[in-house]
Amino acid sequence: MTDFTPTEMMTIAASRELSNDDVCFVGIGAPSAACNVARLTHAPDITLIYESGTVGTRPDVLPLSIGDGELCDTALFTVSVPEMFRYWLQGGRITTGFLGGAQIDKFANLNTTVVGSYDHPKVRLPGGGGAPEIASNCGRIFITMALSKRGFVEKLPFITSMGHGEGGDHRERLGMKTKGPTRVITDLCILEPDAVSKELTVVSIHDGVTREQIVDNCGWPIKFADQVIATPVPTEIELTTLRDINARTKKAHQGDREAA
Amino acid sequence: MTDFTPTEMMTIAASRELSNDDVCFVGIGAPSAACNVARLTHAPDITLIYESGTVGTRPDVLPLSIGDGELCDTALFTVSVPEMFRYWLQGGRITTGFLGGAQIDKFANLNTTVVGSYDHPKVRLPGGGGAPEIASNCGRIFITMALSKRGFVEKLPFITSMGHGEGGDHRERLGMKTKGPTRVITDLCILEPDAVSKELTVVSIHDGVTREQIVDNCGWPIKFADQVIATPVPTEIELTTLRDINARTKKAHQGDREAA
Amino acid sequence: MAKIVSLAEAIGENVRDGDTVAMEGFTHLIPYAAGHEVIRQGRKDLFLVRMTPDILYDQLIGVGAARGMKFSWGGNPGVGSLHRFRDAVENQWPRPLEIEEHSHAAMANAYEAGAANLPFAMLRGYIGADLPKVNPNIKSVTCPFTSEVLAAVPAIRPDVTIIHAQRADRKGNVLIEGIVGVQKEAVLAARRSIVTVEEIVDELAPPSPNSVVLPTWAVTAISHVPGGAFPSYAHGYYPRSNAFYIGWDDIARDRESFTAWIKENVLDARPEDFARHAGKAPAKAA
Amino acid sequence: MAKIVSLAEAIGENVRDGDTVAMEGFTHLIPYAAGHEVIRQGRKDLFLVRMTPDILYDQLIGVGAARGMKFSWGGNPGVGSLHRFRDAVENQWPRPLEIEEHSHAAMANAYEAGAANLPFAMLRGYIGADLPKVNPNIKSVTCPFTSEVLAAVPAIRPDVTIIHAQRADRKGNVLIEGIVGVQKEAVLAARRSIVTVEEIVDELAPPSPNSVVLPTWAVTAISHVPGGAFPSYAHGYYPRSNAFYIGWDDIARDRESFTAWIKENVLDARPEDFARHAGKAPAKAA
Repeated sequence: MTDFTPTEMMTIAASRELSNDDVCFVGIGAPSAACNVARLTHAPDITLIYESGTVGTRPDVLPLSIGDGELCDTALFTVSVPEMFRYWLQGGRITTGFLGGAQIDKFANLNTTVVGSYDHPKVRLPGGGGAPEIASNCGRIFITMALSKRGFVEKLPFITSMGHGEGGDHRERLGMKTKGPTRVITDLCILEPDAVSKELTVVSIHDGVTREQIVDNCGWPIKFADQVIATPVPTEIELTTLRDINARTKKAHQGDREAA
Repeated sequence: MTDFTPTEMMTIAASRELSNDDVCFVGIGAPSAACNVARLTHAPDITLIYESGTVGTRPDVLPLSIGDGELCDTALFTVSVPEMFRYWLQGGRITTGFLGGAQIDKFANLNTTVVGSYDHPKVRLPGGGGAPEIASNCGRIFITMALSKRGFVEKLPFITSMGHGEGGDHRERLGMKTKGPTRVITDLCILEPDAVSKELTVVSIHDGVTREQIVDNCGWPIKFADQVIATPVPTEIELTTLRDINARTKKAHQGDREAA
Repeated sequence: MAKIVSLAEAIGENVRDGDTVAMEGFTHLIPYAAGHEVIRQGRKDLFLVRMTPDILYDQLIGVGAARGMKFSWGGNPGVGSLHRFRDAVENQWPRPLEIEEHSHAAMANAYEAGAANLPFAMLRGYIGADLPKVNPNIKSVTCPFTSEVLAAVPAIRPDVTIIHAQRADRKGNVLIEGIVGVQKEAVLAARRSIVTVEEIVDELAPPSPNSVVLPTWAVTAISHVPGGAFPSYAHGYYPRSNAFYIGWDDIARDRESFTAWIKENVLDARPEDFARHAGKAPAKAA
Repeated sequence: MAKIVSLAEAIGENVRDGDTVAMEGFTHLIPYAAGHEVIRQGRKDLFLVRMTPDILYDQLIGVGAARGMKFSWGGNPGVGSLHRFRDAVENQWPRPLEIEEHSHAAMANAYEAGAANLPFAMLRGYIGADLPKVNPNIKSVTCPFTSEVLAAVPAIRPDVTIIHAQRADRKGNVLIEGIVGVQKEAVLAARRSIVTVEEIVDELAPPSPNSVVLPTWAVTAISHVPGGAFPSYAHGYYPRSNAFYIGWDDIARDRESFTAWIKENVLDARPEDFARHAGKAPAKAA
């Protein structure tokens, strides 16, 4: 298939990384779409967990919020939020966590807190939510974000959740035993941290995208791996599955806008 | 009624202390009988909690263990044991806790751990179970124990749970805000801590019991309050209720002694 | 024992100016009707606590009822910003808002510690994150056995917690089902608590012995407010109005449209108005 | 994913000489059949962990399988002493038993901390009690906000936890109902886990969305052993044999009668023998 949008490519590329053995801590938006496309295509037994407490959920429609009724209705079971963060996330039982953010730096640290100073912000963003502990307690982290100069910046005003910190063995030095961000999936390409420096490096370029486009859309001088591959284009089944669930979702989230 | 045993008197005297507003942490044996007699007579809305996690239970038959099926079957709800000890006991939600023990001293400290030295005990008792934290976290403590020289001793070999410690304001000095043991109900009399010294003092004597009997059955020189009353004898309804539940219990706990 | 009273009475007796108030509900069972009653009664200087201040706290902040807020994620889920919250933080309108910001894990543990009557909670958290630099209520504690250093935050102990639940029996025992969030902890951590419910029934009839129940002696007041969680939802009763959440973005973006909305839908409305949302499109029962 | 295997295989693969083993069940759902299989397979030098070591641990101690035990209440509930436990502590028969003794609250919190991957648990506990004088694993921690001193105990992290549950589905998801004790925490705190179940079903069908479930990926092995909790019980399946608990007092009081009982009922028996206790007098279903 060649008729697909960059966001569709991003979502499908993320879904391909997941397997039946994964226990995923899913976020809203692209991660939720990616995880459910994986579940509906090559990973039917994947375990999806939303931080609202729903474990092993199989939504027919993507949730708008992290706690839509659909998630509980289709879950194997639902626990309290303290239990979710204590036994399941901190307990080390999550293999893969998804994160995104307003801004990311070259070591995959994320900012979703403020633009400007914390005390007098130019833009007050929603904040970290589960991110600080998702980043440290999941086995590995996938990040999905559209590549842009505004989002991929040289220096973050605020580190909401740590990726590879200052690079190198920074995570190990802080006592973390998890891998941290292992992949950043964008709408133009896929990045992976360099084995030693941990700087994000382009390893795969999506169909129809040029190196110049990537360089122009990144806020730091982005590096390319020695071997860069072409991201396989979405298959028909991947694209159909994604579009179907998006269509069902759009339909479900519309309705009369009645106010209380 | 005059035809009753000392143990029946003890159980009924304990039951009278309880009201509809009490939330009781119940132990097995005499406390369980006392709490259920209260529930079946003057305190139908009393809340009974067993440390196995059953809340608001209304057993028809007294449990042999702290976690008999009867307790869960008749409970309003049942929580995990960590939740029971964290939210409900430590949370300060229990008004009255019941304790007993192999030995007690004059400040209502209890021993259920060892006779002899801890490392080379003459008799190894079952241990504290919930007692150390029941003693500190319940609003008040009732103790039921038969009066005897072996049980009421001058000095405990081991303090399993603290009552009034060394007496006086010892509890306050350790930061405790709960009352500790406010009554010790025996088969011969009822004791209360002196308002200042906290030494256990006889305040009520059961029908047909003499002061000499009490003195002879206590391991320390026991004191009597200035005003000592006669414990009212069991009423017919109290005694019938207790005997009925004991009869149902005995019948239920017998059965074929089949081994696995 | 919980008193079963009108919502006006429950809020009037239990929510006071200056109180630390937690209205909880993790997306599900958010006590909108009760929050609106707090606005109608004109409460002031509240210190609001909530993991996910969404539209309800946007409304309370927008009318100026709050002096501060403790939270871990302040957005309109799946939609974007809370414009009233941003206006308060960025422009101090209608008044400055003191914020104490945490992660979800820290907030959840802090409620849990409150319910357990502990002075603080510990977690493996905040590693490499900047929040501890700006929040003095994030400290550390050292394991006396392994010397590992863990994050520590104070227990949350609200003056009053307000939640919505599916049903209560006539004695005042409460059943909560589905996404139960931190509601049980928030109630047990608080000095006083108010629960609005979809139904009051003769028999609570929890489906499992291990269902999430709050006994009557752990709750202060209960009010029967069918539909009281709208535009959030009540598992087994009615679904979330995602359309309302999407629509809020436009209403709240502008101070005038927000103020007009509050007048029409809160100040000039009554708790009974929520009833039209109750059970009209039953969610799948589990 | 949990493997569904025979009990002999589950124990053979997951319980090793010298392991720290927790067999949990607070009166309810005690994994007797699994414990007997551990005895039959001749495991040695186990460090046993259990809040309420009752008859099952009396048996393991009496046959000499244990080098030590961590516990909080070691009696025959409602009956009296555990004679084999006492014989080991008082007379070192059949071998000395190292003990680490706690309160229930400390043990429950220590399992909880293990499940939460914390190195220790804290509690308002042990105030004025003598156990901290004889147990070096009871220390303290100071609140960084209030300076209150709390008791601290190490998290429990067993090599293997063994529990009994009502049922599993064919994927290996497990449902536990009724008095759920510390079983969920004990499984989540352990490196490996074994669950014996009354039934294996096509659909787990928990009665509530908030039922206590262990997902297949949190369990190592599952064995179908109907009646496997006897003389303890399985809520919804069969009642506790209080008569057996009362009768055990005579059996265990004497070394010879105990040894004869073990030979006949454990060494010469099989897991399938437990099936005769399954479901013959169904407990009231909730």
